[in-house]
Amino acid sequence: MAVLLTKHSKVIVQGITGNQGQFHTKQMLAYGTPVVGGVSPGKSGSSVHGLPVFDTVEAAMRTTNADASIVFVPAPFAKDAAFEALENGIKLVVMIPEHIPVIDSMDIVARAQELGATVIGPNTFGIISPGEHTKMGIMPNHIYQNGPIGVVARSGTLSYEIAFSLTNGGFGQTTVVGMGGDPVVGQTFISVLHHFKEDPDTRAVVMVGEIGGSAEEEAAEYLKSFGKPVVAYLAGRAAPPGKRMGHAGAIIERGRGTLESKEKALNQAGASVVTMPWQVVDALREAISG
Amino acid sequence: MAVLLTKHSKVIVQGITGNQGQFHTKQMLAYGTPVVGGVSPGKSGSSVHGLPVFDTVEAAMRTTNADASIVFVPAPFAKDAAFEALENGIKLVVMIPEHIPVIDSMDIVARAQELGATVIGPNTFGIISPGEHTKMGIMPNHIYQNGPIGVVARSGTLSYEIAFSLTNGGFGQTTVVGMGGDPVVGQTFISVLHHFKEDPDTRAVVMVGEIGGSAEEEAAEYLKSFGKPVVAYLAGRAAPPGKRMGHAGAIIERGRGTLESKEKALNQAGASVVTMPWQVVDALREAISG
Amino acid sequence: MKQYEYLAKGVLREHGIPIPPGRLVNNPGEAAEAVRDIGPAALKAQVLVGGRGKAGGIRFATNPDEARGVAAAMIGMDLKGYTVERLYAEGKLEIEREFYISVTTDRNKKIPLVMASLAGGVEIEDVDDSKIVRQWVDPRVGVLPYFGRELAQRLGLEGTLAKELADLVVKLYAIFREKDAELVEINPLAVVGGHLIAADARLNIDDSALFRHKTVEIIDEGSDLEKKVHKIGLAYVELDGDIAIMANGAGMAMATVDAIQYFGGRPANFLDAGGGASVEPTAQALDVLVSMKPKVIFINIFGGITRCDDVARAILQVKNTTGIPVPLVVRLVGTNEKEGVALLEQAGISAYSDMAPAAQRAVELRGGGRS
Amino acid sequence: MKQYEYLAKGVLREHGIPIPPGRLVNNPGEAAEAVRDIGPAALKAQVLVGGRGKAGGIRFATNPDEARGVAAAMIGMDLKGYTVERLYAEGKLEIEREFYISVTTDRNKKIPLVMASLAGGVEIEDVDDSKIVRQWVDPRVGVLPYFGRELAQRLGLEGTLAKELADLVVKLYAIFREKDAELVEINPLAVVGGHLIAADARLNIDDSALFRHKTVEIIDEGSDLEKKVHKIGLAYVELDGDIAIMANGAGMAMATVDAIQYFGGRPANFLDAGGGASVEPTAQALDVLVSMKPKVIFINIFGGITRCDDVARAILQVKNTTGIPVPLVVRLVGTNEKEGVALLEQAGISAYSDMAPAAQRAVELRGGGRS
Repeated sequence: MAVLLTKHSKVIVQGITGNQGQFHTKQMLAYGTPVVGGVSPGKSGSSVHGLPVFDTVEAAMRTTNADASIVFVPAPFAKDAAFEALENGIKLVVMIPEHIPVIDSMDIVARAQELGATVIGPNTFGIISPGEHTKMGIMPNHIYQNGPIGVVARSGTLSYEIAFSLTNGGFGQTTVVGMGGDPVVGQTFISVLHHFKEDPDTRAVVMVGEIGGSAEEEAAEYLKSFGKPVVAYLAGRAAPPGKRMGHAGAIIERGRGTLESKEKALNQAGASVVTMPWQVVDALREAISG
Repeated sequence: MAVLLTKHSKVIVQGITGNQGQFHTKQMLAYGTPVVGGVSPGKSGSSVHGLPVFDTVEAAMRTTNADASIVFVPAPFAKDAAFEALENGIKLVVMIPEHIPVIDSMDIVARAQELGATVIGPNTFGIISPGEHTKMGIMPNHIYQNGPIGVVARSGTLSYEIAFSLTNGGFGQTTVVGMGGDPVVGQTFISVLHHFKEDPDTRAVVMVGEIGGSAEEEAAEYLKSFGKPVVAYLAGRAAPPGKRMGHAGAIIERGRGTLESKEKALNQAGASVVTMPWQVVDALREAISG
Repeated sequence: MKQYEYLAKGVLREHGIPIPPGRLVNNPGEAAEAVRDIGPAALKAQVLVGGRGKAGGIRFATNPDEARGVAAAMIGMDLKGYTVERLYAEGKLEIEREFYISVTTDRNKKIPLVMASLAGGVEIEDVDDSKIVRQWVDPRVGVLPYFGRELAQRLGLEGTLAKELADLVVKLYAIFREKDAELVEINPLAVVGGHLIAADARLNIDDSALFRHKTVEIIDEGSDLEKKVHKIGLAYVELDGDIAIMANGAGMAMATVDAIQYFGGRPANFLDAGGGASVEPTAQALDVLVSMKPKVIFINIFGGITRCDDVARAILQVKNTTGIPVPLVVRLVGTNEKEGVALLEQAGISAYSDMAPAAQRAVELRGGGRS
Repeated sequence: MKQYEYLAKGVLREHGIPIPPGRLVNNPGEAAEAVRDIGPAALKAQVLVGGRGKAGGIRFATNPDEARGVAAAMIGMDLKGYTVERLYAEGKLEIEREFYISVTTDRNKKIPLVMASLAGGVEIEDVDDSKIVRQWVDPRVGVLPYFGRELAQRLGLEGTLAKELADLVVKLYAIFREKDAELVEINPLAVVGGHLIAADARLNIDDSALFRHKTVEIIDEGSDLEKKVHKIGLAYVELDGDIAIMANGAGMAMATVDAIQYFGGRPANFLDAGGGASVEPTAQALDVLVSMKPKVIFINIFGGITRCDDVARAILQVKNTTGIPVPLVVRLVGTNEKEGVALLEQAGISAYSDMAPAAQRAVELRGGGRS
């Protein structure tokens, strides 16, 4: 099984005719994702990789009964696209673009909560459920494998690194969820952990965090009643305060968001905290057997 | 029994230190209304008719556990007052002021729906439940009497006229609800009728409507499954198109909102429609016996 | 409150909605100058009445001299009872198609409503309902471009026009919110050279919201008499009968007008003396009724907040100063009824306690009767 | 992006928040003129660093001559690594009390946060938590005056100050929304003559929202090297070590920096070459690394969207043009790994497939080691 995304989803791609949209639609189809169509204003009637293109989400849903959408439109148009999906009843929206204004993200997330919809991202690599052969995102297809580990990460490439080492270490994944590197994103560690807690197939979880904010500290509180082994790896140990480490969210500001307090909180909550990404597999092996 | 407002309500008065606020607080107390306090920014510590005055609704609620509020502040500040009540958890808000911008009313009503709160008005005389000795509004105290008739009206003085003739004709009232004379108000005939339908003590209903909008036509549709006798009287028979008859909502615009279509719809729905206010009592007597 | 076309156009321009080149002209000289700058133009009377075109309120001029002549003929002319004081000179358009779009408030749904049609250029009431697309706005969400794309799709628009419409409806809704509009309408929304342009526009501002729009010029559209009563702060509508009416509360005033008509009389006016009127404005309003020289005056009061003795005092004040030279019928019940009735009786005025016989009596005194 | 104080103050003024009289001055003459008009004034260096006052960036002048002298001394001075180019001359205030207020985004709650304190005038981090009042904003509701009254009540303010604070917070939130602010802060929010006035202000605009604020001047606060890489469109942070680093993706770049430190090396920089970087920008970024004259260059790539052969091509391009005169360690796995590794091997560069030994090797080549 998997969390949030299964092979029963019906996925549309907003911005399907753009370079990114086309490329990743192809990758998603290759992986097995049930993509049913795409949206690109002014391009209705055309097709991308055999999928019908619509002018609006409304039209796409009428024809395809889609219930999930992945958004590839440029950041200035992302709020419009997200609301178009949400207002038309889409229940899972994956927001790939980076550089979406934080105020737009707040509006999107608040509205999604109101409508009982799930937003993943923005500035995320997406979500992938290897056992379901289904992904909504931009992650490479070949590094994942079906198995009992849930992964939740803030960062994309770093999560690839870890997912690949898990796969090579014999630990397949139920679902890998990218929260996104922005200050305001739809998911929290807690909301994703909660799904993993409920999922009987997920035996343990790997958290991939980083400096900035206090999402890890908040998650630590939740972990006390989580009941499954957790390995945590956090990036940004060597980062100086006041500097953004690529992600808009990865910044130690006014003394907040340091790795020290995060690791301390996670340790106290019983998570196995490792220092370097290549230590995750051994720690996981120990946590599960222990 | 009564609908929406009972003696168990705990009422605060927003704008209690103003002329209107003071006068009607006295009247409400005289009627028996459980008024527990008032709000008037900058006036905390003072008292009005023995009731404590607070700077904020928050403070008032902390001390009094109020769950209902009647708003007397001037129209430009009404949105602020309504949101203060709603955001602090007040579940029944009666908005007396007229001349509140329609856009403000839309925002208030939309937010109340979201929060599951009831807004009565704006531009209303309020609501009164004679059997409960409780009122939130500006209606005269002496014209009402406990009994089996529900009254729902758009207009104030006209509803007094009719309530008084009901009382004199031997028909007391469960609750009299003023919807308000503005284009956008919190209640519809339907929402109030629904409460009367559920109330076992309400045996029949008098609707007092007027030209403008199509609230009466919509109500007619609902009446088909209402199951209790209804007498309807509507004002504005002689009104020329394009002219506001006092209420911002009472206007025949672009051929819509005429009395003709309203009366026709209500007649077809089985209501007993009378032409003049003094005919209501006889029609009601007939409707109940028939 | 309706806004003149030139003001409505100005608001559209500020929000980036394309409008034809145009300017306000106050005299024939300015009209000539405008046509010299703009080229062939329509000269449009700036009056707040519908059907302006058919009534001769829109004329064309191809050169400055012609403009001077046309403007001279138009300025000062009477248009459906309004004197034309200013014109709006606007570049003539080669219109290919005429659409319609507006934002208003849906009273039943209590949210804003966008209406659009490809059959524009005529009053929207004259457009077949099947040709009108309605789309409602969630005020908590507002109008984002996708809303406009969905609208364009429902209308069957494609390509550039669909894109421009989607853009335009976002701006139109922004105007609706920012200006507290009751109505913002573009009709016709013209297609010129394959692009959308607002050929005519209406903007009505919510009277209750004028406190937020201090720079908006207050225009009372009423007759002189109506303006006079509005200045007292009361609601007043002139009707064409001869029985003058005063009542307290809008509903009561409407019912009173209805009652006079019911008994065969012809009401001269609607006057809401207010839900809690005091002596002075009531007396002022009564003065206005007297000045109308009606055949009868009917005062119908159900005292709630309004005190009957205050109303009686107002009547006596007018009686003792201006005088009331026509038959007066008074119905007076409710708060302080006894005091009020006593005051009137001292002055030889007897008051009714029921509305029906009072209204009937007023009609009888007129010398009419149910026909 | 941080805004200069004079710009932040301008935004406050536009929104009706009281600020002291002030103006921007570019030279001693203008400073003299400003003090002539305003009276005794503070001359404040317009630089984007904190603790400006303590570093000598705020000085006072009571008359024009003094102002000329002070300005001459300040303009061109170095303030924590920044050259002072402009001053803001601002009327001196007789401050009675100093408060603090700001609006930011609460990342965890995902909604705006208003923080206020009666203990202002110092950095908010230095204020005891018990003296800070926090109130969150529902973005669907916004900030209405009652929000400010509740805030004032929590702070224990009464009377005029409570009223002014309630009014101010509405405006401050409007700025936060309209300007896409990350932070809008008034500190100190001064009490002068019993009224609130914004004595100093900070406004940081969300970089991602700059497309909505076309008139905002883009200021890159970075070092020259940082600015150079930012212009290529990549994220770059200068660190103080000697092992230059390039990785793809922010998380990987952070982890790479961490790994170098883990093995006892000192990273010279953070460089995210992007999630799907193509040959040209990768080569440009590598050029910058070479220009830093580090002891070692470490390239750490996990190819997802990034293609390993593209990275290899970029390396070879730089090697064959600028040249890479220092030891180079490459770790290359993922998409098109074989092609990339083959290309590098042809040029005599061997690539690692695991991150740990690669990082360790880079540190070894530096000649350091875990200490």
